[in-house]
Amino acid sequence: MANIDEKLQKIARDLLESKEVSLIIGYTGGSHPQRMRPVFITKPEDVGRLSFNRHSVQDLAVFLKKQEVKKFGRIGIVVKGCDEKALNVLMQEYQVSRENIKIIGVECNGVIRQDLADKGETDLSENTVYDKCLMCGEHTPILHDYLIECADPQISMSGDIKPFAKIEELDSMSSEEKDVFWEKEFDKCIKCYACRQACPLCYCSRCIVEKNVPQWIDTNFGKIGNAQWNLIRAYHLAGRCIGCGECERACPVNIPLMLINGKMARSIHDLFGYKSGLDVDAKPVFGVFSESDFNDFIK
Amino acid sequence: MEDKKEELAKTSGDNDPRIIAFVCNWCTYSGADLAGTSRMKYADNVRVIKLPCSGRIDPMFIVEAFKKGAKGVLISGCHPGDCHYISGNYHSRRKYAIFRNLLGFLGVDLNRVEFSWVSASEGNKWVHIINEFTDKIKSLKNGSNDIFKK
Amino acid sequence: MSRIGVFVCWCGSNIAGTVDVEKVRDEASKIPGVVSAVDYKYMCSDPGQNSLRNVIKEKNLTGVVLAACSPHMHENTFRKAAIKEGLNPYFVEIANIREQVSWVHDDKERATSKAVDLMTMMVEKVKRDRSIDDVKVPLHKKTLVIGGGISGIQAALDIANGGVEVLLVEKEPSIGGRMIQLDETFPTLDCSSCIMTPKMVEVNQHPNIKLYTYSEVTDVSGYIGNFKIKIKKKARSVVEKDCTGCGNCWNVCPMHKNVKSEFNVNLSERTAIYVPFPQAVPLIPALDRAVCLHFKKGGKCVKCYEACGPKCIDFNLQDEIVEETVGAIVAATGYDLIENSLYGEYGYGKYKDVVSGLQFERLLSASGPTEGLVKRPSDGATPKTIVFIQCVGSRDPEKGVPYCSKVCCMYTAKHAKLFAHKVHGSQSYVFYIDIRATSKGYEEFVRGTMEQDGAIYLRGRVSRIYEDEGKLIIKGADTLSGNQVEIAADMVVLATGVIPKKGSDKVAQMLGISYDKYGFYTESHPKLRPTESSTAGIFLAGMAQGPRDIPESVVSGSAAASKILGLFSKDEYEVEGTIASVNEATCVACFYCRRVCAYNAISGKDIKDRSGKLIKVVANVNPGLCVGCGACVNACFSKTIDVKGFMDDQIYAEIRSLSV
Amino acid sequence: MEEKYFEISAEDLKKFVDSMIKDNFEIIAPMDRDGDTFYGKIGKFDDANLDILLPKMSYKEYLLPKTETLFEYSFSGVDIDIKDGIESVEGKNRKRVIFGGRPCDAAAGPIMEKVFNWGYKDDFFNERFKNLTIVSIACEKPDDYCFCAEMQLSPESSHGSDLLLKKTGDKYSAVVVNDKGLELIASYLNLFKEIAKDEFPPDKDWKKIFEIEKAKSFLDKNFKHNYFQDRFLSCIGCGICTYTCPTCHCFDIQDEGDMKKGKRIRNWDSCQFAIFTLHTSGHNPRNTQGDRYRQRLMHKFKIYSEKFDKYLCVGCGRCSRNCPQDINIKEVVKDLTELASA
Repeated sequence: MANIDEKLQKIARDLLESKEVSLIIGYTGGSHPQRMRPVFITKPEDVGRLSFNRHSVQDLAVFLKKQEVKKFGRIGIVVKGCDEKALNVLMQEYQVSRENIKIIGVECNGVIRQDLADKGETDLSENTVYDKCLMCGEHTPILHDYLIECADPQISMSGDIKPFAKIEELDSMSSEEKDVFWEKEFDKCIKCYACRQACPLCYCSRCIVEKNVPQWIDTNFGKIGNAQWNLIRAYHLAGRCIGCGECERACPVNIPLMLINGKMARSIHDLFGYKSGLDVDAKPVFGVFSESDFNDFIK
Repeated sequence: MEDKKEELAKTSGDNDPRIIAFVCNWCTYSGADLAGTSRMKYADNVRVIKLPCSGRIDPMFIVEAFKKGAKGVLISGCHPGDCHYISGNYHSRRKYAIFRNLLGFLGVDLNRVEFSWVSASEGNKWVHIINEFTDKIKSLKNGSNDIFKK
Repeated sequence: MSRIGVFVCWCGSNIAGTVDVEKVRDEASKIPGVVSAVDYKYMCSDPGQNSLRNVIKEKNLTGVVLAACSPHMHENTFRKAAIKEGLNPYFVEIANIREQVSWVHDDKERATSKAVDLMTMMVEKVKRDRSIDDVKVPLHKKTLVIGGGISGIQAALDIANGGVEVLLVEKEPSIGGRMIQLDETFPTLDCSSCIMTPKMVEVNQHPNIKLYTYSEVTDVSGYIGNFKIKIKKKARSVVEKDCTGCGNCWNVCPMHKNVKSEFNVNLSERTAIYVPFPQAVPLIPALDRAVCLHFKKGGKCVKCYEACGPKCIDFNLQDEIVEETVGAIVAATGYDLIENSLYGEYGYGKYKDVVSGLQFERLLSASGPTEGLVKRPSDGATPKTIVFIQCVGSRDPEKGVPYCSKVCCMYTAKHAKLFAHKVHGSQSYVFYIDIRATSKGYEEFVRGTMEQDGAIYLRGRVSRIYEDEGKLIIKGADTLSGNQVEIAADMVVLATGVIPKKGSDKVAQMLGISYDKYGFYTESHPKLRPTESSTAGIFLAGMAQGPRDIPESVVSGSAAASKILGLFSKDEYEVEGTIASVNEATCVACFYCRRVCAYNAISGKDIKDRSGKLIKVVANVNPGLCVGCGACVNACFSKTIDVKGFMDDQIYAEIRSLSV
Repeated sequence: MEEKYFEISAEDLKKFVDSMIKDNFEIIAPMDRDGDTFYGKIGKFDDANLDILLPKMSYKEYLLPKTETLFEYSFSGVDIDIKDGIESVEGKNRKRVIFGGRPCDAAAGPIMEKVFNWGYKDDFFNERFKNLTIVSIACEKPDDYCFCAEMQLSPESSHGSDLLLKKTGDKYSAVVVNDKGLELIASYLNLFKEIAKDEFPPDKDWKKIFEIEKAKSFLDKNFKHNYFQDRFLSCIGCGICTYTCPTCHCFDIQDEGDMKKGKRIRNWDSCQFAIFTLHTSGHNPRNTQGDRYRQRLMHKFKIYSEKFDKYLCVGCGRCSRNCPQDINIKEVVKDLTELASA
């Protein structure tokens, strides 16, 4: 572990000293030993704070949308494989330019769920990581300027745990049953929009919920308002969401947002053969079309 | 509470459901006009909102129509390849396909949403689609109480 | 506060027979913001329009709703009436209570309630209408024609004759394109160069045409009326103004054995400094630096320079970039042939005497490598039997293209006919799938080839060709008789299909016009706007758009020309004001709008502070290109872009006004 | 009223709650849901989870609902019909009890009451607050995020509760703070045994790690300090801190409806949203997340205390526990006190 931190710190020091970047976004120790938090390093002498471990749950790409962070110009950022996919989408969508970013990739074999970590969990196993980690296809970040190898062993899978099994369960339900399920979930929503703020790809400077001529989304916290918000969030991320799961982790009332995101990703892949975040040069799925696109639902 | 019950009773077994149709100006609206000039008859439950192109018809309109109380929503544009604006219907088709999956996943009865391509010459198809959709909406179990139904 | 007038039309009994127009009128008068609600027998009549105008004037209306027939019928009529009273025409909305209510429903009460709904929707919409001014774009009256083939030449001449300046850009050293390569033309058998050369000369001498040969368009920006273009004049190594076209240079060029002639489709050789053919226009050679000994061997060979009287050969000439501004563009980039080597079973490339249709044209041509005598490429002998194979590559989704190349049936019939005329006692066999001869005189022409010239047409495919004792053995099927046939022939001519010119996709991308999956440029509308590209101000001509023969290519060139002359007949181009607009404060420049715009109407715009420092980039709508379809609005996540006349708040108001 | 002291066995406490439910009280208590604990309406005593330190959210929504209808309107022609929302305040004619909340949550009530009665008396808030009885249970073991002691309270504080229970072994000692508390147990007195004041377990000595006044003294003078911009670069402006906070009370007023009818509502809002202070001109006086987090600190530890003589924070630590980027307010306030000494 110390080895990783040393490497991270060396890369960061070099980047800052050579003035290749003016800011490094990384992780440092948090409120308790099982929590990590983002850290912003601007001076070479502060790089000792940088660290990475199985509790580095945050997707730091989220900070690239902040005006305060953009002001730094050239930025170095520590990313896991899943987080890096967000960078790719941000580049596809002209929000980040490759030349302004130094990607310090960290190989990752999974991060421990924060709710468990808060209760003291330190073991990395199929029972303690996020579903996204069990399905991860990008343990090594796709794009990177530096790469730090993984300290953790690969998680062994017993086969008993099926990630996102709930999606199939919901798919097999009747619309009434699904409705009951989601009504209960959305009823919890307090419209804090933390799902939006935690998402690296929700970068609009004025979100559609803040547009009031017309009022696209009801402002109330009632059944329709909450459903509308959760629907449009998922819709606007369909074909873009890279599955980092930050929305669900942030949600203070535990709405299973990754079920919806996961379902959308599956639909996009089934219908259009597209997976977001894998190819920085790909055209986004809603920026193109094919004459032979799925038409069966149209009379 | 009593009021609510009465309201429910009024809406249950809806024999006069409202259907909102979002249509493109060039094909479907003209097709609907053709049905008129040909004096074809069809169900009067539909209220048409005209837009330039199906490319302009945002899937979120469906939600607004449901919110307003429409029992069914129809979106209709030019056939693939015929779009007056070259590719508006192609771009929208992708969005509709996904949005429809999303609605279904969240528990909306997909019988309430219909999509069609109706050309300017297909007055009869327009009539058929409206009649069939209206019948389908009327036959829906009123118990289906999805998230955009008051 | 809105001051809306609602006018309910009876349309005689057409509406009033099924809809209670008085009830519609009364309901209208109850809507907040409605200051006048009237009904009238025929709103579109002169008295009807006058009453509309009177109310606009008297009540100082801010908006008008007509509950009447379809907007496709009379929207313009009423908008014009509103303009006369000084009301912006976009403050007139139509509730369609005839085509979509009274004519399609029977129950009067229910039809009336629907009519009230539609009227109410339009009242809410008109309340949210904004004044829209149509956009006027100044026109730079100059035209760029890309491609110096027959369709480009035709367009250039028509436009130039109409008094408009034309820049004609041709990639090759000479104009003339494919047509000048052809021998005689179907169905009249007039000689191609006889009818083509005068046109080429006319182009060269026309005061309104500036000819750029050996040149390419490298950059196009801007929009209708105002395209900024860059033309690269490739270094010709010959000072054009001094060259007399005497030919001394190419006559002394030592490189006369190694370079295949493009013009003769590899059937002969050309020199390094060359004109593609004797009648080239301009008759100025170009030096092919890729093969010239001077450039390959460090400047040793200067034979052409020494032979040149006016000393106009300059090895140091550089590519030159010419910048121009034009108001319209014609894309006439032409075609290529499908690669014959895709058909190994026909032996093209393996057997010298298997040639393409275009090569056979050169073998027939008096200006060709055999001076018009039909000779086998292998040994120069005169062939007695030729097998023609149609649909090579065409109508073949597996290996070639699924479409019909349109010209092959006719040119094959022509080939067989000319062969019979030139080699007496010869025999042609034609393998075909269908004969498509649909224009004037075409069917008779094909009949003539069969009946007078004795060509034997066999319906079927050739499965294999091989060589045996100096003969080509063709094995095929005659599906009409059901027999396998085997023919020993001296030559085989493949009626190769056509594909878009190599690189035409790059041109399309530069122009921002769309093309189909084969690379043919797509028209704005296949029936009603067949000349226009998807981008305003850019027109299409010739084979670049799809397979067509010479008359059709000429027609399309003239059509493009007439469209441009029509466009330039005014000083400004007027576009409907119902176009998209961007809220620059909230745009984050994700450019999904640009991705879905079929009209190239969206570009990036830099927002700078007072000191000139870039603050951010936002999407920007080009009013000359935007047609107001609204695909961008659907693509915009934050609803930062909206389309005038169909704004989001208007749609929402329409929905929310309904009684459900 | 003078405080009264009682004792009740764990078994009788269950009876007490179940009887109240039977008697048509609405009981709001910590309940398990999706692996976490939230306040919610319980159907029986056993639904409640009294072992958890703190539910994830506070019970603020029972004082200030997430969405509240102020009035409804409908049009008939140009006539407008208006219905006052106060008529339908839920709980108005119903007895609602928050049971098993913690002293920090209870202390939030009187803090909020001040702002909703500062000049304008907010009937909606008052109506709810009046009908709410608060039965809290003292904490035995606060966690590292807690800092109620620093906020002039304690894990055993009865401030804001009508009835406070302290667990001692398998029974509870209870202090009835006021008439409302007494009224609540009046019908169930048979379950309670009155005890003398000195039989009631005394408060422990809770250690503080900083002096809040010191933080205020820093805030008083350092509005433009770089600390705010640097420290809160990691804030993503999600607003979870304000939404889970028992004392944050900002709301936004919106009209919702169509051409026929509609309503004016007020919704929870958050100073952490960029749009919160965004002007129509495009200017935003709190332009950075640093500005916005500073505002939260200023409001909690300086502005509010100057106006109402109370800090707008009860030290529950929810904002730290729930922060997706692990911004820990206890550390932050400690930083402020250290900066003040520096």
